[in-house]
Amino acid sequence: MDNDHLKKIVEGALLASGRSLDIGHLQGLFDIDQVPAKDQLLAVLEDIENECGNRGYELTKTASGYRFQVRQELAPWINRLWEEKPKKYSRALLETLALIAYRQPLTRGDIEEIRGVSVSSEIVKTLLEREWVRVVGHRDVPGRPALYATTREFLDYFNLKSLEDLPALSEIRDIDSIDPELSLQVAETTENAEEQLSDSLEESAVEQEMPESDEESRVQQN
Amino acid sequence: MDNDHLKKIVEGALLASGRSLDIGHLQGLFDIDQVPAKDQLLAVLEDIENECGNRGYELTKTASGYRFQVRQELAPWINRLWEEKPKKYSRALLETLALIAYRQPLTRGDIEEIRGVSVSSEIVKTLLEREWVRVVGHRDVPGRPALYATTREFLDYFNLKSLEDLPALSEIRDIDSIDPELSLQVAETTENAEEQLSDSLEESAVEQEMPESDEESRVQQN
Amino acid sequence: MALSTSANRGSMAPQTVPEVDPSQDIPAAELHSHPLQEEMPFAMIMGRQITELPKDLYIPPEALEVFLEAFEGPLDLLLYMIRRQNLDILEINVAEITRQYMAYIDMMQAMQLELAAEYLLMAAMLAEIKSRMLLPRQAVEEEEEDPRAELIRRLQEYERFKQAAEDIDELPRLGRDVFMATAKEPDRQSERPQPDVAMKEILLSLADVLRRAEMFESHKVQLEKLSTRERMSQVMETLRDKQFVPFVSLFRLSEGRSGVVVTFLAIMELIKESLVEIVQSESYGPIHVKAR
Repeated sequence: MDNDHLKKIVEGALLASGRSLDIGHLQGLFDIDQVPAKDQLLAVLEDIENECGNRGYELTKTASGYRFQVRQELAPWINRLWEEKPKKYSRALLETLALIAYRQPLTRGDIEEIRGVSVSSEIVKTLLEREWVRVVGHRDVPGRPALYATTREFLDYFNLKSLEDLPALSEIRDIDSIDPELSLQVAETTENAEEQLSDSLEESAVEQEMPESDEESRVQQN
Repeated sequence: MDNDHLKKIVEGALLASGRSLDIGHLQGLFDIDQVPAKDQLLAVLEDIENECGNRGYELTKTASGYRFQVRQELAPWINRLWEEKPKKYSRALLETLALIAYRQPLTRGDIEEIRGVSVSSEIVKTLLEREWVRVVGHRDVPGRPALYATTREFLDYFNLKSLEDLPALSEIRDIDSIDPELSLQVAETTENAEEQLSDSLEESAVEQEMPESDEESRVQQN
Repeated sequence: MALSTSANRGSMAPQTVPEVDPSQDIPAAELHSHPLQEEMPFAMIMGRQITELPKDLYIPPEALEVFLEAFEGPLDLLLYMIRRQNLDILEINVAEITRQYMAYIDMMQAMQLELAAEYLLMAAMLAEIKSRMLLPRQAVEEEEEDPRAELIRRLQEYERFKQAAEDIDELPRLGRDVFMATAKEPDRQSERPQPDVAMKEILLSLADVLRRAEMFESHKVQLEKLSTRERMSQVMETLRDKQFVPFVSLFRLSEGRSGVVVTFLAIMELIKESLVEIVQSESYGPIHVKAR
C-alpha cells in the first residue's frame, strides 16, 4: 500500500475513533497480509504531524497513543461552543491527585498525613470515577488500606506521555524564620522520610519512574 | 481577523464540537465586535473544503450545518475500529438449543426441569434473535408459558432438510462411547460441580467456552 | 478563559486570598478569588464585610467557617501565615490561641466538627511546641529534636505538593485547553458476526444434559420419535392465531399412510400435553382443533 493511501486511512481512523490509537490499533485496521510495518506507520504519522503545521489542530502523542487535538491557542474561541464553562477542580482534589501522581502508590492515610486534613471519600470517588486513579494493591498493615496510583487516562487527560513529563516537584523551601542549624536538622529528617517512601514505591510494581525532587541541589544548599 | 486565523478557529471548532455547526454557531464563537461576516465564513469554509482534497476526511454540509466526515471509501479500514470478534455461545445456551430441537415444542419450564437449572431470559432472547427458535403457541396452564420450536433458519444453518435429519439419539450415545454404568457414576460425582458451572454460565448467554472437565480420562482412571 | 483566574498562580508566593472552589457551598458568604483587589470584601458574614484574611491566628469566631473553607487545612493556613504575614511561630501567644480555639468547640457542634478537629490539633501542636521551647533546656538537650522540626518538615513537604497541585492545574487539559478532534465516522457496515456452532457441539451438549437428567428421572428423557415431535411443532404452527381448524385439514394425503399416522400421533400427544383442544359439536359432526 502506498503512503498516500496509508496516510488517509490513519488520518480517518484517528478522527473517527474519538480516542488515542497506538501503532497496534492502527495495524489492526488492515488485512493480515497488508499490515504496514511499524516504521512505515511512524513515517506516515510524522508526515501527518508536519502537515498540521498551519492548521487548527495538531497530532499529539499521549500515554495511550496518537490523537488529533485542537490547538491550545484556540481554546478562547472553542470554549464558546459549550454552554458550561470547563470544570474547575477544587484544591483539595488537585492536591490529592498531585500526591498520588508524585508519590504513587500510596494510601489515603499517606495523603492525609502530608495534607494535614482528612481526604473526603467524595474526592477519592471522583478520582476513581474519572479513571484518573485506581487501586493497585493493598498495603500489608492492619486494615489493608488501598494503594492508589494514577492511570493512563490521567496522563491522556493532562496531555502527558508518561509520569516523567510531570512538572518536576519543587525543592523544599526554607522556612525563613528558622535558623540555619535547625533547617539542617529538618532536611535530614525529610530525607529519611523520602527514603521510606521510595522503599514503598519499589515494593509495588509501578513501572513509571517518578520525577524525583532534585536532592543534589538540596545537598549543595546544606 | 485575517483569514488564516479565522480558518484555524473554524477548523478547530468543527473538529472539537463533534456535531454539525452552522454559520450562526460559528459566528457565536467570536466577541461581539469581531464577528466575521457570513461571506467571509463561507469563503473560509470553501478554502477548508478544497484543502481536504487529498486527505482522509472531507467537509460536508448537512441539513444542520457543516462538519468534517471521514471519507466513506475508508470504511473497510475504519470499521475495523469497532469490529468485535464473534464470541462463543455458552454451554447453557447450547443445551437449551439442543433440548428445543429434540423435544419441541416445549416451554422454558420443561427445559429447566430437564436441565435441573433455570434458563436465563438472555439465552432465550439470543436464540429468538438468531431466529433459530420461535414461539409456536402457549401451553394452557397458569401463566400460559410460551412453547418454543426450532425454525427453518435453524435447519438451514445446520444443513438439514428436516428435523428427522438430526442425528438419532443412538448417535449421541456413540459420542460418549462410555459404559452407561460408569457414566452414571461420573455424573454423580460431577453433579455438584456441573451445576455450579451451569449456574455461572447462566448469567450471560454468550461467553467463552468453559474448559469442560475431561470426564473420559477420569472414567478411565476409575 | 480558565487561566485568567490565576494571575499569579505560577509564582511561588502564596496568594493573598486562596482560591476557593466556587462549586463549594459556602452559606451566607460571598467569596471572590481575585488576588489583587484587597479592598473587596473577602466574605460577607451576617451583613458585615470581612475585607481580609486574619493577620495572625486569631480568627473571629463568626468568620471561622469561611476561613476553614478557604484553606486546605491547618498546614495551609499556617503556611499562609508564615509566608504572607511573616508570622513567627516562636512568637505565638499560645495561651490566647488555645483559649480561643477551645471556645470554638461549642460552635463546632453544629458545623464541620471533623474539620475543626484538625485545627484544634494544630493549636495543640503549637502549644506543645511553645511549652517545650519555654522549658529550661536539660543536659539531654542534644539528643532531643527541636520541637519545631517536625512541624516545619510537614509544612515544607505540604508546600511542595500544594505547588505540585497548582502545576498540574496548569497543564493543558483535555476539554479546557485542548480538545479531542473528531470527525463523523463513515457508515458502519459490519455488525458483530454471529457465533458459529457445529452440530457436534449441540449433540455433546445434549449428551451432557441427558446424562445429568438420567440420574434423577430417567423416564423423563425418553425421546419420542423425532418425526412426531417435529409434526407437533408443525401442527402448533398451523393452529397459531387461528380459531378452530378442521381436524381433517391437518392431514396431507400426499404423505401417505405413515404421514397420516405421524400427524395423528402428534395431535394425540398435543392433546395429552394439553396443548390443543378438540371439539366436536354433535355426534359424527366435523371435528375441530384449537390451540389452547
